[in-house]
Amino acid sequence: MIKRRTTLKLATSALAVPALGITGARAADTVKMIDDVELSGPGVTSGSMWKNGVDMAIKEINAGGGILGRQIEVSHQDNQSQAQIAKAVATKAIDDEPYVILGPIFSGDVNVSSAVAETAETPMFMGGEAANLTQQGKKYLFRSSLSQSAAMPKVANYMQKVGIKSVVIVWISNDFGKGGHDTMLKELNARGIKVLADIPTEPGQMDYTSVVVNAVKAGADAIFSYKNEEESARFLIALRKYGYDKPVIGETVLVSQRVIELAGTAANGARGHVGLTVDAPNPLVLAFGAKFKAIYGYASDHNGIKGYTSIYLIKAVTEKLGKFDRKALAAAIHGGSFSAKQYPGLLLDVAFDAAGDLDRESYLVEVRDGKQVITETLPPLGKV
Amino acid sequence: MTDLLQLLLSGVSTGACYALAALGFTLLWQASGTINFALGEMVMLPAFMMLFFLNVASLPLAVAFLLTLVASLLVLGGMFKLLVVDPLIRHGVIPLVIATLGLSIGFKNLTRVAYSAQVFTFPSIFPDRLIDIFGLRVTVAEIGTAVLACGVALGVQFFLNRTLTGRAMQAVAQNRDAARVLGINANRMVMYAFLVNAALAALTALLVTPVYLAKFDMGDTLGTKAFYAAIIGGFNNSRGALLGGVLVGVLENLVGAYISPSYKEGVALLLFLLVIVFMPQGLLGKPEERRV
Amino acid sequence: MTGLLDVTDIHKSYGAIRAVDGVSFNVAAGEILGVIGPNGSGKTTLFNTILGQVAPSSGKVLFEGEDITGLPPLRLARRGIGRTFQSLQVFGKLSVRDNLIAAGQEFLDTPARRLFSKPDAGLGQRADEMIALFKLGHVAKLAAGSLSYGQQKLVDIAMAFIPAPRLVLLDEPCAGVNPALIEDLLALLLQLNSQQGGSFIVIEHNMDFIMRLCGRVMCMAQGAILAIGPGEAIRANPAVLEAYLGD
Amino acid sequence: MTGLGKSLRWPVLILAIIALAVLPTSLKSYGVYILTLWAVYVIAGMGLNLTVGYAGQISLGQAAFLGIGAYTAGLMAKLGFSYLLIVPASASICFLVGLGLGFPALRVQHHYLAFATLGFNMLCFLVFRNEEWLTGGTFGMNDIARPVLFGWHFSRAADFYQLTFGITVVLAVLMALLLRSPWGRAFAALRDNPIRAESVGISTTFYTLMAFAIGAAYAGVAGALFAPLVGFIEPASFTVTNSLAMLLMVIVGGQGRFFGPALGAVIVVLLPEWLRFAADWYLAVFGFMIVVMMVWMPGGLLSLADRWKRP
Repeated sequence: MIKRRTTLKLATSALAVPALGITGARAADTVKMIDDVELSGPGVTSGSMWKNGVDMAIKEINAGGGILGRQIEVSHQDNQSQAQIAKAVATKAIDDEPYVILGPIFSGDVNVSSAVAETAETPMFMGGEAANLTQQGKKYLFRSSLSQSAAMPKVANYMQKVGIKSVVIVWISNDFGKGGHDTMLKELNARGIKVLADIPTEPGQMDYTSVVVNAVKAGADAIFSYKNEEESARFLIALRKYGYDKPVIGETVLVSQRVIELAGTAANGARGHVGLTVDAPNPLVLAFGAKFKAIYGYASDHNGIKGYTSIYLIKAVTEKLGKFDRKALAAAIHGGSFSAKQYPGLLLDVAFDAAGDLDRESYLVEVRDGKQVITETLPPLGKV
Repeated sequence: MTDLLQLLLSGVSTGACYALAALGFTLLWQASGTINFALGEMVMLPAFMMLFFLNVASLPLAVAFLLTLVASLLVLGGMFKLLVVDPLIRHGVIPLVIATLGLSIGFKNLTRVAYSAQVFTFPSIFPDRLIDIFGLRVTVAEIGTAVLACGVALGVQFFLNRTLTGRAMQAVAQNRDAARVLGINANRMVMYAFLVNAALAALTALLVTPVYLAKFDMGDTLGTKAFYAAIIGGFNNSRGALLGGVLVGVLENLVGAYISPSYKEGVALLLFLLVIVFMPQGLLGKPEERRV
Repeated sequence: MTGLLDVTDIHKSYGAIRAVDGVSFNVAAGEILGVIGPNGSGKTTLFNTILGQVAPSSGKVLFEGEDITGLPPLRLARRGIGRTFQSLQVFGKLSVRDNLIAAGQEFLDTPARRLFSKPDAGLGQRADEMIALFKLGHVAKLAAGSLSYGQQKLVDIAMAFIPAPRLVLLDEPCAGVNPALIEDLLALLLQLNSQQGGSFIVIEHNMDFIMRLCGRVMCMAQGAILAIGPGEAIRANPAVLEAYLGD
Repeated sequence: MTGLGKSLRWPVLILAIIALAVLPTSLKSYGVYILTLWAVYVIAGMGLNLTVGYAGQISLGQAAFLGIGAYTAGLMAKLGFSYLLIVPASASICFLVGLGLGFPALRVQHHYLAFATLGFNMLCFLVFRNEEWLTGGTFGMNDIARPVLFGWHFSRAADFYQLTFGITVVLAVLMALLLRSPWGRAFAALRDNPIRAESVGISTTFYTLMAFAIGAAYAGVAGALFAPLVGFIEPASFTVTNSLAMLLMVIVGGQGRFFGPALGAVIVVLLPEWLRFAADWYLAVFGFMIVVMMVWMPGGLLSLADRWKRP
């Protein structure tokens, strides 16, 4: 008998505890933000960077008096990189009636969470890069970085410009890699660049010999590599070992500081397009990068900048509106453009289109002697 | 042809890494019937211990390794056996499986919080040199890892078959009661197995991490592959782990290059399943007697 | 001669060791046959070959005139051959009553009908009778695994008789059983034999028990039959005496 | 068990079921969502408990069945099938695949079986991820609608919860009946002593296959509820890690105990939520808590009841 009664008692208290947590009172002089982010599971590397960027911005803003005099109160909630948990976190967030929701980063998590945010008319600033996320007509979903559909044309343009006629695509089989792969394929086809081999790789893959062998055998003019950091580094090392001497081109991650550090000399010669980089030739960005490193002990990647600038964007728009109003906030961002001159925390000028995609300047980078060297600054696409 | 050789060669070297991790797994199984789902984390943890000694305490690699070895023997050897395995082993396989699963979650997240979720480089004990043999390109590290792994596997085999302690350990594994009658201290023998396992984990970390890079979840892939290797080669045979590891490493490369990169892992899995169903003792293992 | 069970020239070797070496015998309906012999004389291996645990190297086993050589235990059980085990073999977490029902339920109906039949599969009464017969009433609701050795032994034996098998092989029923219980056991087995009419083959070291229970006794040594015949004759047989004393 | 306890058993159980059925009206949407997720895992856990706890077969592939059920439901919902067809279809497909997975179980036992089912789960993950034409690949399947039954829309969170909870109760009753039937006794016999089982005519082949197939069918139903609950399915939700979490649920709750999965699902679904106050550390705490829990009570939480009964 005890058995059953214990079960029931536990089951009912199970309900009571989360229910209580939801109805906590809030002080009126703070503004609440909830971060629905990947702090464990496969997305944690990006997620923890994002969290650091968010924390850093909030600390700065709170020290400077907050937004419209109200202190920001943020709560980071791990979604374990799993859609069903991300949805739970988003649902919990909505019950709490935050001003905005931050995150998530993985497209599956964004998919389920943004549906919740949309119903509750709460703006969501996500770190997702997959092209399709903003193409579902959502009014409250905003990007914090160039999407793959904005970045890939720039990479493809570059390839066309330097006379690359055929390419091998090597990508990682997760949602990040798959999204980049699909978008890139479309852009390459549009420009008549032939894809001679299309090679998926596993997350956590150790041995890249089979990939390198097939990529080299295809005899294309260049390799386009789209993978996470450690995989990019291992791939570059395997390529160097094989003696591959044609261009290796990537987007953001491949030429990031982290990959250069991990791959050592093997990273030299890698080229790519970078939407956000701490090495951008811009005093605001450089100052951010230095400060981030001083606090956390390692260099920020684009996810750190995404988290950081999202908070400043929210601050900028809110102050422009002069009030805390979710609907007005969302409406003001759509089609708005915001300059870093006016709002230094944005780091770079940024503009949003009607879908919530953003547009800003970006860079072409080459790795020389273990350093990111910016070879060209690309203006915003200017469609906005 | 060069490509094929290249694939084989690097498959062997990668497989050797899997084999090293698998070796500890088979050892624990033989000695005590422990199935360790925290296999990968037991390589990750020493890697991060070494990183700590190297970067925070600024010690040379050799000292860092020795300190890690000691810590590893204490925590992954002694404490693991005394605090987790001993109380649970008599309740059958499942509670222990769940407990090691809990350990895996715990270790992984502990490292993540203490050391961040980022990737870290790790110094190699081998010089960063590339050797070109008739168009075949290998790094010194690859050769070194493969040779060391083979050496260690054969060494463990030698220890188990040719030394008094080793044979006593095997006797305990085969029949604990009979071993006790022969005056063997069964508990001590099992403890030896755990200590050897812990030492192997530290050594594996030293060899694998420079290539694979240090990350809190590095144990996921490594653990899974080592697991395949252990089963395919033969659960109760140390050479089996070596064969299994190399098979998995080579197969992945060949399938990835010639059949389908997206089902690269699928083929190793298929082999794994076939072995389990049709020769559960593994390719080199001895059949286990079914108790009546 | 055709009996209930006809065993013809069974051989079973493990490598060079001949565990059973040309054994032939038969059991008539209703008969109780005792099997004795020193340790290692091949009694249990002979049992295992008859019961389908191991396949004989050669030879034939007929049950009711049909060839059952090498059939798996399940099929033998379905044909009406029950057994008990030398070591403890009960369903430890099930109650004594459930152990008994489990031992009989598969002989009734089809699996699908069993799924929708009453929880006790219609065997409740039969189980209760057995429980009364074996004097297990006070422990009927306890988990079988929690009982004493002797009690578990009784459960094991009762299970073998639940489906009213036509042949039961009992492997050392007295081993480890409290001497006070052995008298009860003897009476029980004789009662079951006269009530149910099945044939028994009993391996046992307890000579007194075997002599009082069995009509015929077979003595094995080194995998072969040393002697077979009425109990008194076997007890007086010099070869049998030597085999035991020489052991 | 005291006489009083026995006479209270049914009223308490019925009151608890009613409480659980109406409680969500007082909860916010997060509470309802988590509770629904709990109910879904309870269904899958009950199935696994049959396979593991009652029939004694180790399975590390339950998440694969959850996935098969969810993808079946997702695909059928997209094709416009009625939910009345979707649930039986998910259950049947999983039943058949479960039969198939049962076959290695006939050849290999214990830990080897655990490995075989683990391999099966990994293969399923690869198929979910790679066969984009069918499953949507890495990006999964989005916008899976909540069911409509007899003109009644279950799109509101509380309504869908009540549907899910209703199905959970029905399946629990069916499970209880199964366990009380001669089949239940045969499963237990198979678990306790397969050799003795064969010798009394219990077919280990038949019951092993059934234990797997019925356990899988439960996961199939859970999957058919999981898909519309989350509204989105992706391969990442059906990895070996999730299977291990489900096994954890059954073992920590108490294997072979009827209410084990219900309690275990509380631990797996709700404990991490409660531990969120530990911020960064919460998963590390969760992991080590599992170790401590196992060492302290290898028989699961419900085994504590036995300890109190027999001090």
